[in-house]
Amino acid sequence: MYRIQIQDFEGPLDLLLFFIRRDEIDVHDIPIAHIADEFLGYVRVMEQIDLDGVADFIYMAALLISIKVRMLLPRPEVDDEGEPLDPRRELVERLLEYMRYKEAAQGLAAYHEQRGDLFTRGAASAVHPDAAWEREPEEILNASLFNLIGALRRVLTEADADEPHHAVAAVEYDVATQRAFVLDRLGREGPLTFVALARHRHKGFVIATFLAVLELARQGAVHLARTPDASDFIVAPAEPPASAPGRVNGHVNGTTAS
Amino acid sequence: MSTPSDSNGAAQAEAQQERLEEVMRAVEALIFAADEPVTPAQLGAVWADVAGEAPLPDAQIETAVDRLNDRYATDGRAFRIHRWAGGYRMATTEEVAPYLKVLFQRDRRRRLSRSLLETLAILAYRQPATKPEVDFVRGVDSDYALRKLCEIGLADVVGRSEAVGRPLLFGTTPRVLDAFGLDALSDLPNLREVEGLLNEPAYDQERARLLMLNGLGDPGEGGADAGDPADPEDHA
Amino acid sequence: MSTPSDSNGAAQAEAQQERLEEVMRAVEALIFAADEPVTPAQLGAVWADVAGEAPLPDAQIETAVDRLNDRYATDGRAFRIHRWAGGYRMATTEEVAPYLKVLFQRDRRRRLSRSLLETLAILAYRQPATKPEVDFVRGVDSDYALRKLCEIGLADVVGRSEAVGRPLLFGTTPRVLDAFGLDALSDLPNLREVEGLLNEPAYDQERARLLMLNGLGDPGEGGADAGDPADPEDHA
Repeated sequence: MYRIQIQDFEGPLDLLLFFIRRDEIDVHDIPIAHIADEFLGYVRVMEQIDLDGVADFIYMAALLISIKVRMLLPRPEVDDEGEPLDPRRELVERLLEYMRYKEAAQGLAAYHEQRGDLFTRGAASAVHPDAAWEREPEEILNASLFNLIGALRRVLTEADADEPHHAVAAVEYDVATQRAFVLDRLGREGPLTFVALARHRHKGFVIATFLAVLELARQGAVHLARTPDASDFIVAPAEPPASAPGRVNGHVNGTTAS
Repeated sequence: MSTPSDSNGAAQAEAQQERLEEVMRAVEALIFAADEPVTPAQLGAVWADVAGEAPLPDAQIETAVDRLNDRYATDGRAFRIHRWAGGYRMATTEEVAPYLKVLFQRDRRRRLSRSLLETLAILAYRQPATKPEVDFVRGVDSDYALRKLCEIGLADVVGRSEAVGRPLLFGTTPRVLDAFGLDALSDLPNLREVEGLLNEPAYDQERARLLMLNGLGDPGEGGADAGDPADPEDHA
Repeated sequence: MSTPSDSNGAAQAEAQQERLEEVMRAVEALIFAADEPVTPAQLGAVWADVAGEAPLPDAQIETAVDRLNDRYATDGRAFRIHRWAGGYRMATTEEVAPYLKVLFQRDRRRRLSRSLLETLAILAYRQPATKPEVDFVRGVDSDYALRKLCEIGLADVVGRSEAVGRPLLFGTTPRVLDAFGLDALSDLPNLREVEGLLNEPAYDQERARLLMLNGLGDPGEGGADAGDPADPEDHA
């Protein structure tokens, strides 16, 4: 199966850095309008599924918008000495500072990894307090959270187009029911893409299904993998039935996971 | 026949060698039995107490440890003595890690999440630091991360800032050194200068890697977006 | 010139020797790192898992352990592998026992038991406090803990309460600040901060309030509290 391991985003600064690197943007000349729009797109999806930490992203979105507005001012702002002020400057400094610590964190991770291979006496007793140490959910997810959000966004956008808002019926969907639904379909059909699972469904259905998939992935009941074109992700049962060896049922534009 | 002075010198050398052997035995036993790094001061004081001599100087302890490690290497021992957290600690070599991981089922042990590592990095380089400072650098609320770090003993409250509201100051604990295999925090590389980071080949590599993931942002039109980062509005 | 069968035999013997060395390394590492006796079955199973072979027979493990002990003796190592409780365990030799006794005696006082820490925490936040008050907050008799804290020099009698029977008042000594690396008692986290740091369901708010009657609840006024000798009953 095509799998790729990419890191989650730690917060709004991390997401901004991602955009900057992906688009080969000069940090000192960030196209704020463009970045702000893309950033907002993510925040809207995050709000809908009520992800933890969304407040930090909303704050950053507001900051981006205010910078965007300030850059549109007919007369540029000036500092005490009359020099023109770049409204982006403070944000850029924060981004650069964050980059330094992000790198330092990677360095620490390397030390930790190395040290983890060296066992001291009585190391066995450390097995129990281990519960206090973090279990990384990312280890289970082979796709990043933003990967998933990207897919969710796509389905939701489609759902919106299909279903005008005034027609939204008050049907409640809950995660437990959707868990059963996901497991049932995977059991019968084998690996499926998320879009195939949730296409043309009610928004509430899509979100509940998405959360159910996240939960199942965290528990190790399903594996997630990116599709090659990154526009969707594949949900596979942890132990795929022999009848569906690695075949993905769904509309993946002809791509098969192998 | 050896002259008296010859045999005298030989006897002296022998006595010295014997003493070094005894120091090595004591140092080895103490480091072996302790469940945390043992400082040179502790080792020297214990020696003084038992031998009824002055405390061993650090240099002699270092010599003994070096000799022990040489012997371990020659004799194929599965452990070495490391200098961690300002003291000495015995640990198995990397080569035998696979066996230990199986016995202790700790392949996935002690992974620290990125949020914990980031927070710890900020504390390690800037300590003492308040929660608002950490929050600002990370751009996210670090309440959980700080709490977790304190809980697992890698961070601690170290005082109060003089700033408005007198927020608590956090710092790293000596346990960090042991957990990361460092003798002192000053062994950490300096924070890199920003220009260095931007010109880093690894940065370009990551950029290339990220480019492959292009389109992630907006599946519908991502490709086009990414290729055209310039936006006329921004330059208005 | 060696005949083919000769060199064959030599190669075989060499391979066997190499295998034994690897078994020794694995066995040594596992026994070293475990904190309880490791059974031959465990050792054999780990080997099987890593080497992808059948589990090691007990006899081979015994051979490996015997060889290791022989080498330890020849090389002057300060420990041996013993067969205890149906498993193998590493322990220091009798010759080095005097060093270890001294180390552990010196070391013992450095760790505070849970009951001492609890009592110390109550004193730190609520001082001066009488023994009945400490007993009440902890829910157990704190006679031993208070005495011990005074003995170690972390607590001291600071006066007598005006209450019936004029019980002794206990407080912490400056050594506490030293031991916890704080500048002043007001640097201790206050109620709200403790709540934030702990954030666990087991956290008993009522108990916490009892503890912090002195008004440490507000960081803004924290400075005045710690040194405030006022009777806690005033605020009750």
